[in-house]
Amino acid sequence: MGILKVQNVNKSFGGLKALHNVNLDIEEGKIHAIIGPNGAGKSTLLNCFVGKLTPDTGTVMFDGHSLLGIKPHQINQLGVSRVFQTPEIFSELSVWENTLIPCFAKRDGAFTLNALSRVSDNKDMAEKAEQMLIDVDLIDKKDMLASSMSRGDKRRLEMAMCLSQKPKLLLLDEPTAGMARADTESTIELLKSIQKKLKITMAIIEHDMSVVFSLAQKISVLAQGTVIVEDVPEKIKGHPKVKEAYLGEAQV
Amino acid sequence: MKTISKADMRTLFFVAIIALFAPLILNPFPTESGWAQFNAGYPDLMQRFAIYGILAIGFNILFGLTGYLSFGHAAFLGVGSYSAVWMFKLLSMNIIPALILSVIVAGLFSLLIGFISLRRSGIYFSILTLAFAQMSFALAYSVLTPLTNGETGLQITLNDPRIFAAENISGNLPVTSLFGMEMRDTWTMQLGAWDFQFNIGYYICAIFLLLAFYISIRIFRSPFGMMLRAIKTNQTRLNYTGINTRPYTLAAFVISGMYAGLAGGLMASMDPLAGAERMQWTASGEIVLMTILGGTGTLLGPVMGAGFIKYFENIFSKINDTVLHGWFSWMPDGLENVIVWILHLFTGKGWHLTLGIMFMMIVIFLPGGLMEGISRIGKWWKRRNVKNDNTSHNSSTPAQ
Amino acid sequence: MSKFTRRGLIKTGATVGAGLAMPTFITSPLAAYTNAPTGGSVTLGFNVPQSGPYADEGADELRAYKLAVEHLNGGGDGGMMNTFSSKSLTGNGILGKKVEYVTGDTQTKSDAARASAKSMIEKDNAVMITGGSSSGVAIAVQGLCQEAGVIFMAGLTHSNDTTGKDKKANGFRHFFNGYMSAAALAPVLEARYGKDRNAYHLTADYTWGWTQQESIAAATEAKGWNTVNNVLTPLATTDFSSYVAPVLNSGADILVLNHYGGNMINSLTSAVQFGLRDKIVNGKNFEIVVPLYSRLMARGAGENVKGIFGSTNWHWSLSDEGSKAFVKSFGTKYGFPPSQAAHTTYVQTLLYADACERSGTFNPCGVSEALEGFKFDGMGNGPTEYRAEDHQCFKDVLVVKGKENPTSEFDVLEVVEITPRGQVEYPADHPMFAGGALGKCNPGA
Amino acid sequence: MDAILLQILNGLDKGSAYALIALGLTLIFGTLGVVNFAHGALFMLGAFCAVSLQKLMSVSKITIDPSQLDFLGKPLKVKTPYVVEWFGPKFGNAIIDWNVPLAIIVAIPVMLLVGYVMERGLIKHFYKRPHADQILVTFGLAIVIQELVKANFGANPIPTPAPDQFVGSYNVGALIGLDASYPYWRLIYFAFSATIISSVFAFLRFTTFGMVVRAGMADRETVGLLGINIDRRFTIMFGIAAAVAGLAGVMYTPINSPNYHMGMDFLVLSFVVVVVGGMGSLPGAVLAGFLLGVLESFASMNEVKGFFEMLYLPSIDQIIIYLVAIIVLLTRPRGLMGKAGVMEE
Repeated sequence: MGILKVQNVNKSFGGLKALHNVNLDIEEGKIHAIIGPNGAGKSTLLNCFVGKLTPDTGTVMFDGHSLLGIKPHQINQLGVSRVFQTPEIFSELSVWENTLIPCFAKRDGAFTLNALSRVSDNKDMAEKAEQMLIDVDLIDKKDMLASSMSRGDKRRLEMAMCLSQKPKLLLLDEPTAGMARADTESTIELLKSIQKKLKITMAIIEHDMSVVFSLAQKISVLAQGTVIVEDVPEKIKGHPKVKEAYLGEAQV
Repeated sequence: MKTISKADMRTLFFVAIIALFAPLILNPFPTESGWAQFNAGYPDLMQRFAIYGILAIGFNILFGLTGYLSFGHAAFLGVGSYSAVWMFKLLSMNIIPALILSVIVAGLFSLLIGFISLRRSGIYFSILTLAFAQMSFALAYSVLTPLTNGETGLQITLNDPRIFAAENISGNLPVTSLFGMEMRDTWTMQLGAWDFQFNIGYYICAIFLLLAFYISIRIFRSPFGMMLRAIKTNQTRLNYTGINTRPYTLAAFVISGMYAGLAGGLMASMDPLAGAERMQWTASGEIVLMTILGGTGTLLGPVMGAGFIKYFENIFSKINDTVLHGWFSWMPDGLENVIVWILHLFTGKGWHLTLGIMFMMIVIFLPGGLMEGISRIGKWWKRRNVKNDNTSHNSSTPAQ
Repeated sequence: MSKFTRRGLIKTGATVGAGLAMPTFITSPLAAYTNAPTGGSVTLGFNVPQSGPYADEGADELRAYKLAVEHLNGGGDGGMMNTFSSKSLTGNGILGKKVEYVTGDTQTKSDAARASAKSMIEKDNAVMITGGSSSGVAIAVQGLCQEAGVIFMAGLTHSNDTTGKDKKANGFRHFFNGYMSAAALAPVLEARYGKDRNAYHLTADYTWGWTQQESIAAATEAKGWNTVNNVLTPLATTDFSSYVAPVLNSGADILVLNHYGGNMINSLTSAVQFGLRDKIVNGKNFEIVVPLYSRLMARGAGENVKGIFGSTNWHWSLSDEGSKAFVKSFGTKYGFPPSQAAHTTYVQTLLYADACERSGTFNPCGVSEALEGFKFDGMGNGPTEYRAEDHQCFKDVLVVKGKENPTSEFDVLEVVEITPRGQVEYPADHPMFAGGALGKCNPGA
Repeated sequence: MDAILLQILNGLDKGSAYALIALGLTLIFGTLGVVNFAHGALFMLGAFCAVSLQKLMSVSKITIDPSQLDFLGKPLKVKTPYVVEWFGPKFGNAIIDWNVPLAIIVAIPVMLLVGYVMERGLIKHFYKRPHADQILVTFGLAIVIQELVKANFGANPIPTPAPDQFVGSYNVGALIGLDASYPYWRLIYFAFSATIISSVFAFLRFTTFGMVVRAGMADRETVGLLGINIDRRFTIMFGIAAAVAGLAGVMYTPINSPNYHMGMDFLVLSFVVVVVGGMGSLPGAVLAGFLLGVLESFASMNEVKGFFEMLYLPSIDQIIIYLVAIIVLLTRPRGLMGKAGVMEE
């Protein structure tokens, strides 16, 4: 049974059809990659998942709830976390506070006027945050200002922040874009280990095929607004339609 | 259960000691000496230090933590003052009901304004708050005169009902009090050439300042405070972390509005008059300047910024040419006149010039405000001490 | 005033110890009233606008205060002390104590003015506060002085309320008010412009503007004029064009500008720019009236004031002995003639000093008693009386108009008529002044 | 109809001042990213260029005339301006009379220089600092400028009339069959503003310099990477913005006598104008300036005031600008023509 179900989604901007009858079914516990050349409609699709755009027709259901027209924090409350193309972290806070905030958000919900207790009195939160930092190997940097970290570390921190909420679905938007080779590989390893340990469902939007082949259990290929192929990585590799889509781009 | 950390407790204790001994600390010069001009230890100014301190602490909870720059905070101060004076007119001269009402009214008013203004962020938010405050000012000055007494400011009069007060037979205006303790009561302690004034009103203000400071520490260290700081640095991430930022900012806005209301109420309690100018944009701007000057987002900075501006306003504006001549009368006449002529540009009617220059100096050389100055001095002191330790070691080694 | 003296050190020897005085506003253990002077000097507090739009007026007030202090202490040529009908001032300070003073900035804000006055009372032990250039400030500081138990000698304040609904026992006003302006102006306007006139009022939208407008409308209507319209203008207005333009087609043939200071300059400039004065309406020349003139301010309107009627409390061109003596000593010291604000503050200081001398004390109640009902002359306004019921001075009022051919930059106004005191007097319970209570004098301690 | 036409003209006139100041503010903001609280002070400095020139031209030779007496009864010192001495009464007085138009020629280089010095000496160091610091330092500067002017010229307004030739009014209404006379100088002020505004737009649109600046406004880093010295151009832009504010000030002096705090009076209002127009949008600033000017004028009409009084909103003219600002900002999140992401954080 899929946890995120996208059915017959259409979206056009003016005359331009960005998404055309998109159907997706992301299964629980798997890493599902959505790839496609530039302009295939990946970002539009992602924005439909997170409530930024409302499709003209069709539904996006997550765990029995529609994701259409609701606000980011509500989507998160349903169990969806998101990793951005450039890491979105609280750069003026310490690494430690960065990890604490999602823990509190998970416990206290969208708004709690928790103004008189001390952050440091919440031992259970601290434990959780610490565990997360250990998991992503950032525990020795916990007192650093987040903005002073390397890009790779920022990515790990962001990942840790998302994971500490134990999401049912983790959306990753080109998680390795702009990274050096080594960082990319370590990120892939990180994702793999997380998958292994926590069994979290992940949806990865990616431009670069090579990133996802070793990672994803299932790949959907998006081209010109439609899903052209959906299969396991091995089968995608040599698929003529995929070749055509990507080569077409290369020729341009 | 321990509510604040040791370091914070030390800060609080430090502030408490300063507040307790302010009448002594602020009066370093003998009353009859020429330097007495720089003494700030008289009730009115000390009360102002405490009250504007409260105001700036409250403003800092909004601006320092969330980064939302309200340019209309003076409106809440004004509303607080008006409510307090009305309580003095209608109920009694006891300050407790007045303070309660001023906090409540300012809270409700800020809830309304905040609810609307927080739909926008950045400068759009600032201008919305500014617009509301300027509207309040304009109306308070003119149309709402029956409620605010317009230009003159709302005052107590002999004819007020004051239903809970005993009948006034003295023919004099009643004075504000706390269960019989009159706010204006002052014990003057003469100690040698010094006169120290211990004023009840000031100590009431100081107690509220400490309370306000304590609550602000708690808020800074709480998960709520952490969320507010997170809002300042990255709202997108916070939204995708499941936090609805609007109620957080609104709560911060209302809390700081209530602080402003308390400050307004206290101001009226110390001096039962509420003037419309309290709500003007210049007054709002002053609050912003106090906070930035002291150090935005720091605990103690805003209080220092408030003290700094009020000191200049009240002390420098009173240094006139005669005073200057008095100071430099030991110089040869020509030189004395030149010095006085130069200095008189900066004192008396020129006090604004000094203030403007100080603003520029501080922001140019101390980007983090006065607090940065203090921490730099602290670091320098530490380094110096370390060096001294080393040198003493060095000097003692040869002897061994 | 303050000097580096060794007094501080000497005093340390005679330590009073940590004696706690009586709980009072400010104390001296022996005193029966606030800030009773103990040493050989007495301190007065001069609280004038030194920043903001009225700073120049404040500066002129301050000059007059310094001159008054000089004269009281026996310096200079004595100025109006020589022409003053009461002869108790001898140039030996007040009650033998040397007069010292402190100054402060009201910023023309009631809050700041009170803060400044408070610091004078609490820190500098001032026994009297005086000054100010607006009614809001005067009323606010007057209230404070009443509470604190010191005398307030108002500076420039023209609102009826200062000695009307906001009158206080410790406060005294030498300046005239809206009612008196109206009473003095109306007959002159009637004589010049006729009975059958339609007046359009532009009024500053705050208390002073309202009381003046009310007074002028009532006085002119009694002379047969018709008030076509009264438009309230926001205080913050800088460009009055949109208020002046509708006057053109309103059928009015008189424009009354109930504005002061910058508002007055700007509204008058706009009115002249729009050619109102060149208009002929209802077969009559269109005229503009500015009920309250200030020479200092009128200068800012330049040529536009020429020929425009108004009233003023005093003018340096008066030829009575008092005025001449004052203009001479002020002019000699500073090089230009004094303004009406300077005159009022100078006179107020002398009147206060004189009252202290006559009552033999600085106690506000004594001073107040000496001032109440006090009749005097030789201070530039003819025979004058401080009425006991409301502490308002009654004296002649000057009707002036903008001078057509000024000979110097100070020669802006010319006196048209000196309206005698009897014509501007009103009963203390006049409805425009009703609603307040003087209360009792408060000596503080 | 006449009344409405008059109020539209009044509104355009007020709007001219707002638009000119707001235009400069937006230029500085858009190019340098600096919130300039000293912009009102620049407007005021412009006005005082005219005052200074007037003072300069009335520097007088003093002759003593014993036939006249001064207020102290001494022989009167008669002052004859040197300009009159040198050029004869007719031409000399004409020069003095034409002080304000002449001041424009003086004000342009002076204000460009002031802008240049201000940017190089102070503002430059604040590009990377938070907006709060920029506000504090420019506000401090505004106070300093203002106080120096006060120390020199006093606090009272100083009359600086327009040349005699421009006294009187012109029946604008006659052009469209109505009767509405409007003062010459105010018409000139409007025409002048319109010229300045269109010159600034033309300059930005049709010159290479302007193109680079516009590109820099959109994406400073990229333009910097192209090897163009964008900093120098921005300095020049700051000078231009200062000159625009200064010229607005010079031309404004005959309308209202200048005083030292006139800048502060306009400061807050011009920020409201900029924000209502939308941050970073030059046309927005101009549009909002004229819009608010016209609305303000309409609000002061008796009929309009009366109408709002029936709706329990007395004194609508006191609050109209702020009310409109609130309504605009609530219905259009980024003002009339604002760009996304500019000063929204």
